[in-house]
Amino acid sequence: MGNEIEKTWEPKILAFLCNWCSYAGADLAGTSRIQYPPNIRVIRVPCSGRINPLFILKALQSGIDGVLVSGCHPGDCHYISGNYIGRRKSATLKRFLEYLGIEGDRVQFSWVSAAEGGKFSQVVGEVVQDIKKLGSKKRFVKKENSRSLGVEGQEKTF
Amino acid sequence: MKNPYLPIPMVVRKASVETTDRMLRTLELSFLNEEDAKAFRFIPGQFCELSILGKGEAPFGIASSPTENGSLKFTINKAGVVTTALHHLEEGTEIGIRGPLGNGYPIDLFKGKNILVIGGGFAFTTLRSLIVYLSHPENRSRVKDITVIYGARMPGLLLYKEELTQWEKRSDLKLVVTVDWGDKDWKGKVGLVPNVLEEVAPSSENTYAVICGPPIMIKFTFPKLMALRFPNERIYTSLEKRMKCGIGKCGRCNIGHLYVCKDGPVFSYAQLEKLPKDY
Amino acid sequence: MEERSKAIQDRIRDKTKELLSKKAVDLIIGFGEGSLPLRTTPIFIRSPEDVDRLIWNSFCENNLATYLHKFAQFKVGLVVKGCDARSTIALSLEKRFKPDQLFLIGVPCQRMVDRRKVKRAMKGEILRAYEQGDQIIVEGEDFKKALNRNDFLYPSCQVCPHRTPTQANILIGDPVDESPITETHPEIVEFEKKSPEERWRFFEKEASRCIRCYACREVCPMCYCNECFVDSSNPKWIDKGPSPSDLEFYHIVRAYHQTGRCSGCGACERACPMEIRLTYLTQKLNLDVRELYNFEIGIDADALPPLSTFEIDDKQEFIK
Amino acid sequence: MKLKLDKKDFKPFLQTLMDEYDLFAPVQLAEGVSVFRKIDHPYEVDLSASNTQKPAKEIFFPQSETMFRYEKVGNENRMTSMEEVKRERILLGARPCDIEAISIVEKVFAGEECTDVYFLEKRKKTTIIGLGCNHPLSTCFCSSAGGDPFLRAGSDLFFIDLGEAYFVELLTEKGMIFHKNKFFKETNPKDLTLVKELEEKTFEKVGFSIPVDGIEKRLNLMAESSFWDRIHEKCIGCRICTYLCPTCHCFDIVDEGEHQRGQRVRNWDSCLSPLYSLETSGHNPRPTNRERTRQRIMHKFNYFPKNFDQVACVGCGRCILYCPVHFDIRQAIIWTSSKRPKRFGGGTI
Repeated sequence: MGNEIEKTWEPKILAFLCNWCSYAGADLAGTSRIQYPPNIRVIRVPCSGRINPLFILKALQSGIDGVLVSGCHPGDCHYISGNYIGRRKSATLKRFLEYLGIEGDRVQFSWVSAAEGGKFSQVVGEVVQDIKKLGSKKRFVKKENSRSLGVEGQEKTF
Repeated sequence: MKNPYLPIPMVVRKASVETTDRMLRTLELSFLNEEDAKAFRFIPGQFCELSILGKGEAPFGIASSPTENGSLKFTINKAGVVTTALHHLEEGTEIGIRGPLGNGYPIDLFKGKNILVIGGGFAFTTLRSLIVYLSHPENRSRVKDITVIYGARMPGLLLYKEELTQWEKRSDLKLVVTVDWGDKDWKGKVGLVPNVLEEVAPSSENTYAVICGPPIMIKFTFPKLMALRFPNERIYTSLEKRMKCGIGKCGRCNIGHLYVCKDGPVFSYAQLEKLPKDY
Repeated sequence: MEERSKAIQDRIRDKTKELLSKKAVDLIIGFGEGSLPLRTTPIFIRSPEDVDRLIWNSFCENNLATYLHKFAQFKVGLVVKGCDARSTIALSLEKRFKPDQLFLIGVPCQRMVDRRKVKRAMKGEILRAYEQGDQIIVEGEDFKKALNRNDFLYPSCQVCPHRTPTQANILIGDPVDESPITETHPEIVEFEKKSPEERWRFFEKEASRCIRCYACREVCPMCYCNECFVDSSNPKWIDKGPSPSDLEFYHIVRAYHQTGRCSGCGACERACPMEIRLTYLTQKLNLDVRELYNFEIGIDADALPPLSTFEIDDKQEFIK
Repeated sequence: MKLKLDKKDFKPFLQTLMDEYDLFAPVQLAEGVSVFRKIDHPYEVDLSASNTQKPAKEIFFPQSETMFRYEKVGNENRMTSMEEVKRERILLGARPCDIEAISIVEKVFAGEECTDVYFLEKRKKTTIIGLGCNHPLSTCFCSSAGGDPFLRAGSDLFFIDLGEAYFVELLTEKGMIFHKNKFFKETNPKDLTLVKELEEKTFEKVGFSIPVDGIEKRLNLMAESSFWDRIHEKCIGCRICTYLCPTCHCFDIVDEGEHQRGQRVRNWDSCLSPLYSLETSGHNPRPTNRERTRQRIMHKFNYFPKNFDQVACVGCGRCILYCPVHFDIRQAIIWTSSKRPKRFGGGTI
């Protein structure tokens, strides 16, 4: 039974793609008919530096199994340095999640340029593989009507 | 025990935009259940909590008069989460309502008196209720002269324009409408409410004043009323405060030992004088 | 130890008297006598006659830099320990006050005593406590005991690397030896050895006690957002009930928002009425930015906080 | 009716309660951090804390409580109210101050026209077993606030710890139900003497040092006093004192969930939070800490007595113990009574 669920389970992955490079890269993958796993849901953002770690955490809390943030290669940022700033946020957040005990690999980062349709598909493939290895996310997920732990046993009693 | 926190169902019969900036919308609601309609008895000046499930609740003064049977009107300014949701409601949608809440205007005190109504901007809602109520044939004889001074920033921001035109035609009601800035089509008065009040100079003798508007208008109108020798006990206003429960439990509308939701929202200046200025 | 404290206390009072008499500042924020043993309380001195209310001892646990937000309109004299001084630098980097608005009375810190640890060590209620040399004498209804103060230090004080204020208009007392009691953060080292599962269990258990009083946020000098993400209604990031996941969300974001900004004063943990462990999170973030970006807050008054800047060759081996 | 319960029988006794009732009692969440919780096993109960961190009001007025669930079916909203308490409850080990506070909160929630069904349903279905306070803390000032460490009022049964046994009083009809409990034994005159001695000794310890009497009148004259300009200074605006206060009862109502399905919830709220009174327009009637601190103190000692003839403070001392900046409400009370409050201008509180 458990195995069957494991087999049929597909991770849900949220991808924040920068408007100028990675989103165009994903577009190119599409127009070039390069296949990649259908597990990702894309949100287009102006720049990978725009990503507030709060977005990533909110996604993880809402039951997303993994988050991918993708931006321009170093030096190629449309806003000159957004991706460098994003890089520091990503590095610290990833380490922090690992430290807390939420697998750091749930949050992944990549540089994908507008010309790299192939790389985009490859990155998505890798991310999906990584997340599949980790299995569905159980820690930190908000369950519907889960209003208990803070006041242990509240739901059943109060 | 009746649960006072459970909203009763109503349905949006009509939704109309009031002002040119489209920030004010009037919802006309009717009860889904006959018994709820029967049980709902209110007086002008009372308010209700309108509730959109998933967004929350917010208090609104009832803009319709008890004499307008069958439906309730609320005019809503788009400001926060709940009001935005209320602005997006379509006709025919079900919403929840709790009320009537609060004390309402002291209608009984008004018997045999002249009534001066001063309103500014979108605070005119419960005043409309009051005017419609008092000018209804059944009640008109209960009070003597009714004078209404109503101002808005611009002609486009006046509420209930059709009714204003009708009231203007009435002989038993004196209506003065004013705007801060006129436009090319505006034929009426231009001027701030306090100044217009000074100009109209209604007698304070045997008169109750009811004033509702933005704080800045109240601040400047109040001295003019004093100059006209209105005593504090005969000036009434309706306060606005952040509210949640509406029944004097949750605590946030507390001013001194009173609760705006339960002991108000209508207070006389004589009452307010004794309270801390937490409003 | 208490002779040193006494000398510091006298000099704080003298300096305060001088500053207030000269009208160099509008008020001095310092520590005053608490009404309970093992406690002091922030006080606000405006007149030279009142300076005798200022005290200094091993229980000056608050980070007074928090009050800079409240007194943004005034010229403030602030009694600061090493950590508080670093918070003021962090705040000045974020342009929270004008440079000439602040007069720092720096005190090299002797490391503060954890009142809860002391309380836990005693069976009955402590009614009186004072310092004697390196000992804390605690007295109750039917006991009197001498405790070695170094056994009862706050966790954040044990690992404090900069007890002497790095920046102060005047330093009161001689600089202290800067070597931390323990070189690395022992708690973090231990914690990192645990499995992810265990680490998460620990965090989950701690966060579950949260009552959302937000004291950890309010005492923190660096938590000054006009609207905290927990309070925002549009977008609504978080529900306000005690769902375990929401409590965890709050604590993760609160801690992470301190990355490269936290002075490690430990005020958050001291404030928590439910005794939730919090510094093991912020200290880890501090270690991370030190390791990754060679940055420590409050040392260099011109260095930008690490998340507001970058180097071209920052580590990026984790990026695909 | 006066009885006795040997401590060795305490856990089996709890089991007999749990067979019939849902039992709520203090438990330790971490060393030195205790709160009231529903008990699943008798060994969880820990009565050692003089004062639990969170007060017993939580049993009747939880920090977060679902008022009703809703679901949208077609165009219709279906709402299920959640007030019903299915099984009778026992609250064990609440101190007299907490129990008095419950009656204070009840005054608000009972009301004349609108009753708070959520609170009252829980109150109605709960039997309260009070526990005498043998070791009041130095921060306790219950006697000054009109209570005492062994106040029976509000309890249905009352326990007093006599070392080897609990002295038990059955005080109300609800309490008398238990007179046949197999673990209760007869008392002897020696126990009565012990109890009397203990009470006298403890009364003396708590004393009447805090001038709560007459504070309502004193504050009448202080609404705009410079007192408030100083007293608030150290307050950082966290909510500890209000959340941990057994009489504070403010709450916020919010919706959780989606348009289609979710719940309306009420959460504790605090007058010390700027958001509490902030209006959508941006106007805040209590814009600074000064007004908010004044509201907290005035509400407890002036507004509340005006409405209910009783101060909304029971002297439990929690706000003093847990305040991160050591704001001492006792000093505030003392200051209202001194003619020229010492160090008033500097603001020491």
